[in-house]
Amino acid sequence: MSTLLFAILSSFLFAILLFGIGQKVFARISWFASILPISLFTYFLSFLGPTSSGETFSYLTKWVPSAGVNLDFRMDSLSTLFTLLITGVGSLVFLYTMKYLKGHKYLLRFYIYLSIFMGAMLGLVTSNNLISLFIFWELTSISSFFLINFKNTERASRKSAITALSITGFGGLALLAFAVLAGGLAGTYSISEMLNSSEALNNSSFTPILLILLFFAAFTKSAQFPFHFWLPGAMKAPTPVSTYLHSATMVKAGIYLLLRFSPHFGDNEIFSTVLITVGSITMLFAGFHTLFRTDMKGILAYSTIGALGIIIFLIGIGTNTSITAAIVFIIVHALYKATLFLLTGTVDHQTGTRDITQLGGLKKHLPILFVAGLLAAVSSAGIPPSVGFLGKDLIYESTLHGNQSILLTTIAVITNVFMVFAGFIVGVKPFVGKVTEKTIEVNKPHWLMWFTPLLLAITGIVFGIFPGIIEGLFTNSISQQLSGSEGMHLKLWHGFTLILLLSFITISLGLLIYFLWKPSSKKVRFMEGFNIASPKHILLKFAEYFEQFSYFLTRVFQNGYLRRYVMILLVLLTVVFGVHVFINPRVFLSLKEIRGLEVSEIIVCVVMFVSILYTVLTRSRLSAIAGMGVLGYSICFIFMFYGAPDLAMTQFLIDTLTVILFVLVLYRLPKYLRLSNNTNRIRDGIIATTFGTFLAFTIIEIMNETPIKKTTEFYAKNAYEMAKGKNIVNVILVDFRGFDTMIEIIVLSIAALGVFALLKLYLKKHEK
Amino acid sequence: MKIQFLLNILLTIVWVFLTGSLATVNFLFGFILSFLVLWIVSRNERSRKYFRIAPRLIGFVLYFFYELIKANLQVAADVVTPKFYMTPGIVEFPLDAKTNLEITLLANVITLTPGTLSLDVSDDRKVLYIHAMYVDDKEEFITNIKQGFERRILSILR
Amino acid sequence: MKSIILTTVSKTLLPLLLLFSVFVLLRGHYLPGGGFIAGLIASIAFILHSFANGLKKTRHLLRIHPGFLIPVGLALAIGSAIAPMIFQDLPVMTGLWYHNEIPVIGKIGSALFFDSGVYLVVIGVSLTIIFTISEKA
Amino acid sequence: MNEIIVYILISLGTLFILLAAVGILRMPDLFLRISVTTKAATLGVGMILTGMALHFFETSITTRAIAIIVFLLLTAPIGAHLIGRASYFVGVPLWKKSLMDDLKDKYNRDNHNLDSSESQQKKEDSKDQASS
Amino acid sequence: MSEHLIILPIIVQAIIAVTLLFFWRKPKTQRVLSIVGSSIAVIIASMLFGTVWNQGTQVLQLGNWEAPFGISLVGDTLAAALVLLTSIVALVISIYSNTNMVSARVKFGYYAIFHFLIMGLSGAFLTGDIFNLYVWFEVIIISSFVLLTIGGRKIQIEGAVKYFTLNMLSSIVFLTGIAMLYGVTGSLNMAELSQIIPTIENKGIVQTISLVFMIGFGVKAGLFPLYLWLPASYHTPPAAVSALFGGLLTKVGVYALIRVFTLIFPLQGLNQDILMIIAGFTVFFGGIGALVQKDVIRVFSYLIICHIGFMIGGLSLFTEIALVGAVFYMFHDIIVKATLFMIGGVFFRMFGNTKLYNMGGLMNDYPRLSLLFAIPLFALVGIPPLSGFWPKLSLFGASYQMNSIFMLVVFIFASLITLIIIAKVWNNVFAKNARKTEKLEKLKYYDQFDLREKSAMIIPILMLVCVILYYSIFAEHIQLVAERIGNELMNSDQYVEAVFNLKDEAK
Amino acid sequence: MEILLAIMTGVLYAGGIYFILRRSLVKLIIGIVLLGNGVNLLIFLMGGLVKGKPPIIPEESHHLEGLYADPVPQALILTAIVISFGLQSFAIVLIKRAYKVVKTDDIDAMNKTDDIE
Amino acid sequence: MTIETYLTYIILPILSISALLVFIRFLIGPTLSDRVVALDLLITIGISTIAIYAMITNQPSFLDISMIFALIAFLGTVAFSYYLEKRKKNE
Ligand code: NA
Ligand code: NA
Repeated sequence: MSTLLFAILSSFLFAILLFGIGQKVFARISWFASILPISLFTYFLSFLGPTSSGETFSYLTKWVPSAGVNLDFRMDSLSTLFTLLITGVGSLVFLYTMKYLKGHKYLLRFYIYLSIFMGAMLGLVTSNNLISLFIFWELTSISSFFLINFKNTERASRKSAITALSITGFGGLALLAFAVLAGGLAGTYSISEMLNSSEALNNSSFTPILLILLFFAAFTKSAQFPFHFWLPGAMKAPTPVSTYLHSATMVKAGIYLLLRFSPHFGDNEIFSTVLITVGSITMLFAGFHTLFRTDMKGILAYSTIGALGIIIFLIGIGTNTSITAAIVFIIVHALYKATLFLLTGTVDHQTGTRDITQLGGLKKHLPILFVAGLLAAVSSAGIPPSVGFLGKDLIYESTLHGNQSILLTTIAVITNVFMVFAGFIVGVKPFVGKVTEKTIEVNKPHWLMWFTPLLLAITGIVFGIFPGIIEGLFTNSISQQLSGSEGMHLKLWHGFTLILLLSFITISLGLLIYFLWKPSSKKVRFMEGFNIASPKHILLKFAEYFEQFSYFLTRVFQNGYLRRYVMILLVLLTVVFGVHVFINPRVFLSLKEIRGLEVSEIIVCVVMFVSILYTVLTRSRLSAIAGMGVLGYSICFIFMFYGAPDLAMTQFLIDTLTVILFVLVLYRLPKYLRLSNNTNRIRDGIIATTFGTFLAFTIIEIMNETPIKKTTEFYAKNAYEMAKGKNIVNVILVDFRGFDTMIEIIVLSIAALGVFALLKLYLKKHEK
Repeated sequence: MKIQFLLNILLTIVWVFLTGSLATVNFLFGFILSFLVLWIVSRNERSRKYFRIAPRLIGFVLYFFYELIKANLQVAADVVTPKFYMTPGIVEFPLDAKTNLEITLLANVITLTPGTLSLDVSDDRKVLYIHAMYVDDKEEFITNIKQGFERRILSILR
Repeated sequence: MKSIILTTVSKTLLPLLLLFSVFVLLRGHYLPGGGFIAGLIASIAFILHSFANGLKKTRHLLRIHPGFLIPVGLALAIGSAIAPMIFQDLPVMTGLWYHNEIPVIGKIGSALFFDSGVYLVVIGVSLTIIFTISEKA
Repeated sequence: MNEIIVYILISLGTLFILLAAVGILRMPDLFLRISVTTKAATLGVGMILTGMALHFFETSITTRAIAIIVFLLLTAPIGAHLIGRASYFVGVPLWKKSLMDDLKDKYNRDNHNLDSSESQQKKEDSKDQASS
Repeated sequence: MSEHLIILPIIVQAIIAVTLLFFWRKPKTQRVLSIVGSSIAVIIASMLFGTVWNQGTQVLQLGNWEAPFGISLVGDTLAAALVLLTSIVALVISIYSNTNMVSARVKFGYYAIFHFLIMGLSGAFLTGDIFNLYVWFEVIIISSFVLLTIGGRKIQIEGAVKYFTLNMLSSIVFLTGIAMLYGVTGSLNMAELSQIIPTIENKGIVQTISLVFMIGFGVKAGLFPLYLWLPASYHTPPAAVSALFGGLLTKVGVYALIRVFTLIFPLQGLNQDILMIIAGFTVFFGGIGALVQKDVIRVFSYLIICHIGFMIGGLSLFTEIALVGAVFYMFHDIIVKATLFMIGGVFFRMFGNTKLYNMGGLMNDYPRLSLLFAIPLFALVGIPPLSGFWPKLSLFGASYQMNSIFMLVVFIFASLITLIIIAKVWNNVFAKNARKTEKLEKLKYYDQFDLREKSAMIIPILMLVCVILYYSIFAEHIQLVAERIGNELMNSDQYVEAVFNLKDEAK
Repeated sequence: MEILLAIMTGVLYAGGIYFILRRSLVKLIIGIVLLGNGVNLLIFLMGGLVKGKPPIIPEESHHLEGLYADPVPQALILTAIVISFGLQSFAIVLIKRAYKVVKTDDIDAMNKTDDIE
Repeated sequence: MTIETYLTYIILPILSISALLVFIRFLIGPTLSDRVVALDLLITIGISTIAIYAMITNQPSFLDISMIFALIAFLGTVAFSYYLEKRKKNE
């Protein structure tokens, strides 16, 4: 089964190959690109037979086994359905693009993105490892970022791309969190094995979080309310992209995920309630919005959102019927929506506009395309004998046989009315009616540009007429797989039932709206008046405010004033020592012994103290340096009193050198500036004093500890015999801890080099 | 002269080794002993300079200490008594000393004695400016130094 | 600074201080002192000389750029640190000692070479820093 | 005998140092302070060190004591001279009761030259010649 | 022989640096020597890593004094791996410096100090002595300080003042901590400390000292609210230096935190909570800071902070798997950040500045380079399967393991904001058309470079991108290393045994 | 005396901190010098105070016995002093260069690096 | 009274008080030169203190500190003088 791995990875390899070919060569052989999806389609067709009879194929390669991540692919009926949709629609899109973007400067780049995207989608729908599923999921987000961003020099494209990426990216992270949590709960990342642990998944304290994460992932990807708005924005992409992304693939990833996990969570109350609710809101919301768009793509986008809502809603209902309905509807939607998108592309390509108010009478110039449009509209409206009719039937079937059937059915009917409208307004409206300015003269498109939509549209009708194909190949086996029993039997004619009535009402109402309601830019503007309350607006505003807040907060901290930065550090330290002093009464308790004080010591301390004070208070820099000198010398004496002659010497020498250094540098500077005001001085004084006090207490406390100094004793005993020296400090410096000294002289050397460079190196302009 | 001195030192070391005692006194004793020996054995006029100067050097040192203590006491009296009796000022001291060594030695000796401080030498090296605590009589002050330190220093160094 | 007095004395002090610094270096293993202190004393000797006679003369006296002492000193210190590794397969910094004592200095060992390296580096560093600052003043 | 000398030397030395300390505090101007202190202290330290050398009575200590005294004798006057000179030139005032200031107007702030009376005379002469 | 191997990474760098000092005024020789030396260092570091991997923790007692009397060098897997990464980054930057570092800077000791800095980093990773660690830190500070100011432009000086002050303070805090630790335990050897600390009766003082260390290292690691020096200075030096800083410097702070808070003060209770909250804030402030920056290099600087939060978050969760994630993330971040700052240098040569609004058009003008640059950018985001993704698995897993929704949210926030920021950078630098700005007269632009100069800029990036790809595709290797490290860190007995047992084995 | 010195250490730290919080670069560096001294004193105290007994093995002896000052902190301080000397001298020189290129020693005027432009 | 007690209880306090007096001069200045002179004298007193201390503790090795003091102390004075001169020149 390694061919499976190869098939999935081939898209990526193909992308690399394309990159290697280069733009110039590729422009001449752009047909070459279509080989990939077509052959993949053929390959995945071969799974159709076995999987429809319930067989599954697995292929596992260890990748990062210690993290539980494997390239674990599994072909079952659900996967087969999606792979065929991806590669099937993919093939047509690849072919279509060849002409649609003919002569485009970055055609090659487009095909590379498409290939990667296709590969990612294939990986996503075939992964049996949750992590590798996530990996492909993210790759679809990224490659769609590039696809939406294809017209990268246009500001709107970039904005849409970043919006889409942000939202799907967020969903992706939710998916990752979901994956890790689910993996943790189930003890495996294998989706099929996880089925055995659905108990653990459903009854853990993590379950709500787990579901929320899953929802975030699915809803963002599948453009559910309130995350839907990235999808209309993504219409900035060239038409084939929209087709591919929206009709067949990426948005269906969320659906796929939910379908995949419906066996795991199918019985969960939260799962179904949330899906039904969100699906309903999305359906209604999106359906309603199709009325207020004039851009064909905009209408299609909202109708797509609505359709996705329907599918989610169906999954939420979770009955055998509804699952069947969902699967059928996925197919239905893929077929007609792809047709309509491609059609829109062709219309746009030939007339230069997609504005529905400026289009009309195109059937004269584009008769075959009109046929395709009509068929798609029929399917979208659910008029028999299209496959759409089957889908709509099943939807009502699902809503009627369950809880709250009236409410759900009403919602379904209303939504479907809008679907009817949307299908006709895009598929039919441009071709009928009066010829407009834009449609007086229209060139014939390349045959591929009408053939591909037509092919899809016809397929829709064929499936409608022979529902057994869908049933036999997909719904039965998928139902079996997801809900454990065979799906509904599909047929066009059920007799005169309530469902037929509902269908009739739906179609009539839809057509009524189509004939009565004329989309216009005025209406669009009217609707835009409500944008303030739209999730998009709210979220973008939120992003804007968040950025402003970020700016503000960043500036508050990063304000450029070094003193503040230092103060933060100091306050933290003061708190640490302060808390210690107040919590540990030990500090005040024991003082083992108070040794006799000698006058000389007291005076050294007094001198030290006063010289610090003097250094602090003096206004002249030089006096401060002199004060530091005195301070240094008094420390010298402390070192001497307590048996550290080496230290005293070094301290003295260094002190003298430092004074010299300061003096050499300072005589160039103005004498003294008093920069801070008194308030600051007092505040800083308080901080400094507080810190000093707490520190002193802590030090006294530590001085009461009596550690065992193994090392010191060793040195005292062995310095002469083992290291041949009597001045133990020096022996430590050159032997016991000589390594420190070696590094220390390196530090000195670096400092000297630095001083040298700092003062001598003046770069010329071009060297900066 | 230098050779004589080195010889003196060498002999001292030999003496110390011979006696085997590293005590300071022994060094001193060895030095004086070898000095005397050298003085006796020297017949050459040029080399005898060493023996002429050496006592002067000692004399100078003694004089210096005498001055040092005297001046210190004088200053001490002024410091500890409540009223100041001093009459300070900066005096221009015409130099007879010419070489760097001469001037430096003179200036340092003057600085080291209390109450006087060599401030600077003029660029033409003709004058040493001295800050002094007691200059009631400028001429006398100058003469004192000329007769005291400067003469002695020059007699040793020339 | 233009002072005959300082100039003259500095000429005496320079050799005196240098001698003293070597003394402090050699006895460091037994009594207070050692390479670092010695190096500081030596560099102070030159600094004093430069104060009195001007940087030019001190540079002339030194002949080499003091910065050159840094790599030399480092090489000496690092060399004596890794000598045990190279020659005797002992860890770096292991003390190697020559058996017989030498008068004045005492026992000769890698520690002494190490300390001498420190000495040279400290001279090089202090002088480089001070000279650079004075030059650009 | 030795012991008594040690006591005397050290006590005297300490007294001289105390004297210097009182002096530096009491004297009315900088130059007088320098005048008083540098030497008193040097003398004091010298005495204490001699006393110490006698106390230990060891070669190594004696040599060190001598070295310290020599170092002090070499360096102390230099410091005094340098700071006194620099202070005069930056305009540290003399005590108001000072009798004379022969150094006045002989220091050229621009070229750092210090004239003697003679050379100044010469300069003035040449100026006169030039003007006449 | 194998015991000497631990010190060779240090010694080799020292020897290179000193040798370079002898070729003071010969920039060309220095450049060649530096590259050759760095290559040798990579070989040695690989050997060290191999030895540690095969034979376990290596210990060298300097001066042949048995622990704790001398200074011990301890090469456990973490240290060895970091030394290896450091040497790789050093080699790459050494090549990169060929074009990036003008000869004037080279003549003033750039390469020597560069190698001293690398030595300092290696030393800090390898030492087993807390005071010695301080000394290494000082090497790092002073050499980075010199590298930061070399050239002495106004902005460099301003940045250096902040860099210097905070880092100097952190050293003082660190040293204060060491002093107090010595006052309580009488020891400096980290292995010995880890044994003495539990026996100290006065738990309060131990707690306080540990917080002092946390603050001291927190500055170096760039933790909230102590990171402020970092964005103020990292953008000021030439790109090669920024790359070195961005890739390695803050990681030493992280390393120190990891080492100290696994070995000496194993995280628990209050410290753990504090660190967790700090990690959260670090991520947040780094993220929002990066979001609002208008200069690519500053964006990267802030992202350093944001991602430090990742590692510290991992540490604060303090389980084996969390440490695995933290360590893997650190390995990833070292390489990626270094690459990004080098790319920043290329940007500068292409546009004459690195302001987001002045750049653009890279994707259309340099498609191949864009692809090359995209890899580290997206690796940074953690787009799977690129390197940044793998540690997240462990970190997410650890949050689950510790029931820490807080950390989970933090990690998600960090990832998301990074994603948005990088997408923004992509749009501004790569996607949009370049704004026409006046060309700087004196600057030599990328297009004016000859092939050699161009390759000196691009090949290093390519090399690191290969490393990133290696991390991504062969994540299993890194994961195994990280797991071994996680295990070693959580069971510090191994470390202690290695330090004290060496002598016995020899006998 | 221990208490007195502990307090002195506190005072040194406090003085250093006060200086670091000033606006002048020179004062900042004085502050760091003071803090350096404070740390050294702290390390010294942490070794325990022993009066007048330097850790030098007497001439005739081969070991150090009885009470003696702890040599380890002394060695640490020596290293620390030297290191801070290196850093401080570089910092002092930085004042000079800063004054030359930024034309002031007011740190508040050095905040261009943090601007978001 | 042994010499040690004499030194400890009589000499050392006097020296300390002297140091204190000098320090007062250091504080009140008024000019930088006054402070420098005071600093110089402080070190000189330090040298004697060390000598006395060496006698008290019987640790002649302390004398080495004195030696360095004696040699180096005036360098500070030299530096300050240098400063005063140069500074005047620059203004
Ligand atoms: Na030493
Ligand atoms: Na050794």
